[in-house]
Amino acid sequence: MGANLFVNYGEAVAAVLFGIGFGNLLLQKNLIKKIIGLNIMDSAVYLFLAEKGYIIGRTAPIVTGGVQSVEAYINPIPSGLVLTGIVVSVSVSALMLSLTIRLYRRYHTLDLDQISLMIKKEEET
Amino acid sequence: MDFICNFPFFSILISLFSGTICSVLPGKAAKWVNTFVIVLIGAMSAALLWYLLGTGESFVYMMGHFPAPWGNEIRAGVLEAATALFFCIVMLLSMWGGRKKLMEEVEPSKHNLYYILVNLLLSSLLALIYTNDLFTAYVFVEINTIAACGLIMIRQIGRTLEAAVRYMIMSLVGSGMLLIGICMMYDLTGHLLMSNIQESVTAIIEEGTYVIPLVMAIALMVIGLAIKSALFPFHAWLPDAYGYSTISSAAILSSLVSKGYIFLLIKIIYRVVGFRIFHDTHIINVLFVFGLMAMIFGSLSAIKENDIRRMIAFSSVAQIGYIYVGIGLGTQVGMLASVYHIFAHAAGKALLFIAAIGLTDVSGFSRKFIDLTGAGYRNKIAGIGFTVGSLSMVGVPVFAGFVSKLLFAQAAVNNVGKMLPTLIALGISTILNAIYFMKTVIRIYTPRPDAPYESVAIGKEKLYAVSIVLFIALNIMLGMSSQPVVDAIHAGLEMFG
Amino acid sequence: MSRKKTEQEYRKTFAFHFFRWLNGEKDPYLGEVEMKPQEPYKETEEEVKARIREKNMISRRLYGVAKSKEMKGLERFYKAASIIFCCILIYLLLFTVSYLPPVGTADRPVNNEVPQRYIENGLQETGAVNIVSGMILDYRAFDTLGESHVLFVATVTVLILLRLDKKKKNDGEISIEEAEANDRIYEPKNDAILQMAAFVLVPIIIIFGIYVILNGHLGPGGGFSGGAIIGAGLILYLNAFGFQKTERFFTEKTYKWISFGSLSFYCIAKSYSFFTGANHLHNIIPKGTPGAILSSGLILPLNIAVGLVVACTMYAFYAMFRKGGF
Amino acid sequence: MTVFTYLLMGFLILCAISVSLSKNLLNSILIYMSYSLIMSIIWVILESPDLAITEAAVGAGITSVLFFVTLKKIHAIGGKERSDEQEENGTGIS
Repeated sequence: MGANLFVNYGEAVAAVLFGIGFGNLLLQKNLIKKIIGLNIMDSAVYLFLAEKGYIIGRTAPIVTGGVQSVEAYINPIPSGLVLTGIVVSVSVSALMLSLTIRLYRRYHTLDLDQISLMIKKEEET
Repeated sequence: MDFICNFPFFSILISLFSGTICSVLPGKAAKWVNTFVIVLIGAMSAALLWYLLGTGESFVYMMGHFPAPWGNEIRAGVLEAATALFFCIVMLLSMWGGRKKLMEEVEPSKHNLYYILVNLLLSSLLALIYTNDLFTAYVFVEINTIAACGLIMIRQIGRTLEAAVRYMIMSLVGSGMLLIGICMMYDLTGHLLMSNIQESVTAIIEEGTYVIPLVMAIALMVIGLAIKSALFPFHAWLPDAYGYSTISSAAILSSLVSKGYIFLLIKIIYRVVGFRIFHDTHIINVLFVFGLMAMIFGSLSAIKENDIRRMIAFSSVAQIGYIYVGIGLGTQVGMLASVYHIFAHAAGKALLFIAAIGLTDVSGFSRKFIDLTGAGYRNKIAGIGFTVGSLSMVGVPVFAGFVSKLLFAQAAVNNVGKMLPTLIALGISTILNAIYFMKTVIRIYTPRPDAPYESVAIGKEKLYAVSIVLFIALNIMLGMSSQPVVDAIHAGLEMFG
Repeated sequence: MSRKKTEQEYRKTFAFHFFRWLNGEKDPYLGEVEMKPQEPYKETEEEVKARIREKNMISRRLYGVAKSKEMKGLERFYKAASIIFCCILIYLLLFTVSYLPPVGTADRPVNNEVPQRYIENGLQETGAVNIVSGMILDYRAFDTLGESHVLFVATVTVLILLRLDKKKKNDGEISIEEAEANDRIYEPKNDAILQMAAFVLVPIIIIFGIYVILNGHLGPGGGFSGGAIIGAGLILYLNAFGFQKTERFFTEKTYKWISFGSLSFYCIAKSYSFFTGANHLHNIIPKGTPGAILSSGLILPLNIAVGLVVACTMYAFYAMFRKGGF
Repeated sequence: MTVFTYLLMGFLILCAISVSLSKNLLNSILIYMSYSLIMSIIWVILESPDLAITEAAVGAGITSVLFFVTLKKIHAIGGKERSDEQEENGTGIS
């Protein structure tokens, strides 16, 4: 382990959250929980990204009082990237949820393995 | 700057905009818009390719008023233009070949939505090809993923819905890893533009301060893209998605979508990390091993399969394995073989899918091999198309697959350490390929005395026949006159470095 | 001299009504708000039987396979393997994080000349006081163009999945599929508390959303967040007053044309700016005085366009999920 | 301020774990909502007000609403599912 683990605690938390979301995605049987895990994973990445821009003692990048020096504001790039990312994540979760609704309407269950078993049975008969 | 330098930008924007336009048009008009846009972009890419071969230099194009490290950029070289042209051709032919099936399998009121998806998919592919910025690549990867999911589930039966869910879960894991890799890369280098990142990466390697996170960042990006392009252990969604979606979707997905990610991966290897540095990390060996496994296990699964379309889908797994083996060899020749195989596989696999649907249609819509007996006589053009595609996949001379296998063998010989496993796997995989494809070809040309199904005349489905003939021509052209293509790829890879 | 009111007169005063309402003696909405008792959703005996039979059959079909020993062993192996894999992933990421440059300091590679120019010249070059807005809509506008199309393509896929296309039916009869999709048929309508709350809140929410959109280049906010707020307001309105009211001003056609108009405006405006930028032509769009509401060139119109698209899209998502149509 | 940040980060992990362990879908979505809210406070601490507004409007607002509608669609809110089980056990119509 390197020296910066405790200085970078925000990023460490993001890494742990990423792992938890990933585990949810693999382990949960319920589709809704899988989607929540996906969302957790995404927001962990955004937290990871946003930590990059933060600089202690500087303020948000909105020009106030005509001050335009680098010393006054944090790095605006990560904020912009995360903004883009949030849009992506909300569209993806809407799509996943609508897929869930369609699957439930047809098979009345949320377990993906059960659904595939049912499909196989359906085709045999 | 010549006016022709605007063409990459025009092609991305036109396809994006046509997606928006299709949302207010009825299905028929959307169909014409789609065809027109693909042809237009293909023509522009061809002109650009001709121009670039003339000048022999790549160029960057500023997206906005701000120069390199501040604004977005796209970049065009010979390889980019050639890939764009090729993708346009394959997409157009796939759309033509699957049009009749599309009319049957998709609700009429949702046709224009299908064309929106295809247009946006094309624009995202073009953006992935031309981009010079990692974050832009991420955004368009997402568009590509969602549009591909739409293509899978446009035919709404249980199998495709399930496959769409599995596909989304897999790809989103991949995108998450890609994004976190991009974040780390940004953190270490402070740039998002590929050329600037490469300078910083070289500096980091020389200084030796951040080598561990750098390797991790590269690994995350590569694994993310490998997951998205269905490398061997991550292919669970693939057979159902390719096997049950409507046929144009299957052709486009297998030949273009996964290839878009691989193209981005190659671009990252050359333009972001640098070939030398990438070669020195051990990620390359991981890719190599998984590629070998994919070659063999994909073919084995295909042999076991009793369903023609799922068999072709499993064959895709094996072929993607070939491409990764080429990358994993870590030589310039291996990379060349991989890029050539992207083309060869795209042409061959799309042809196989399109031909397979013609065969199943004259066999009572059954995909089981037993019912396909004699299908080659009932739908002649589809039978010929399937045979050509199979021969190309097996690697018979004259067809595209032969050249790529030759290039792979050449590349393997150049690399002493990895020569033996590559050649062995290549041999085994070719034999397995031959077994399952030739089995099918023999089956469709075995006469059937009782003749329970009616045959179809070629003149009845003109568009379908045209698309198959053009696909066959494309395959033979790639195989016969491979030298110009190889030269162009070589020049393009030189421009990357 | 004070006069005592008779009870008759007192009954007409406001105070009487007020206290009566306060004590809850009379429902003030009685006879004034249209109240339709909800029709209870009744299943006939056959339907219930069919449903139970189907359910049992499904479970029987499943557990014949799922409970075999092999499957259980495989499942357990899968679980253990994925837990181990997650732990390894977390460990690797933490290991990497521990070597990354320290957070919060100014001398990391991220703080190079790129943010420097954004901060020092951003106000003059883009005209936006909010540097993040200026960055995403001017310096790195191509990403944002892609982002709005991500939302668009997601809407298209949701439409494919959930839109119910009206089939011609003779006698207004509801098919099973439609009933499944449109669950509002079996729900209480005209809930007075909800309607009152919505009556107060919806205008405030929408005005706040408009403020956030219009203020995008001057302060925190912008098209996406403002649009999402407006969308939330519309969803609240829909929930309180039902689809019949919203259909008066928002149908599928409205959605189609608004999103088409905004996205094509976005595309064309940005194409113009990309084209002029790349060919080193002069951009004729004025920047205005920084800090004024009408400033910063294309950023304000683009924010409005994005806001419209996002508001409509959010509403469309909700309507699709709820009813399978607008 | 640092202690506050530590606390919020701790909550974040707590929420993520309890989402995974909670049996009830409604509960896990409520917990996810609070996760989003905490996240938006963290954005404020990280000096990114744009993100805070967006996360509050989208993560805690729209996404949760979509989750709730989905739960309604799959009959996981209310007693419908339970009554089915009763019927199966023979208390209902047989």
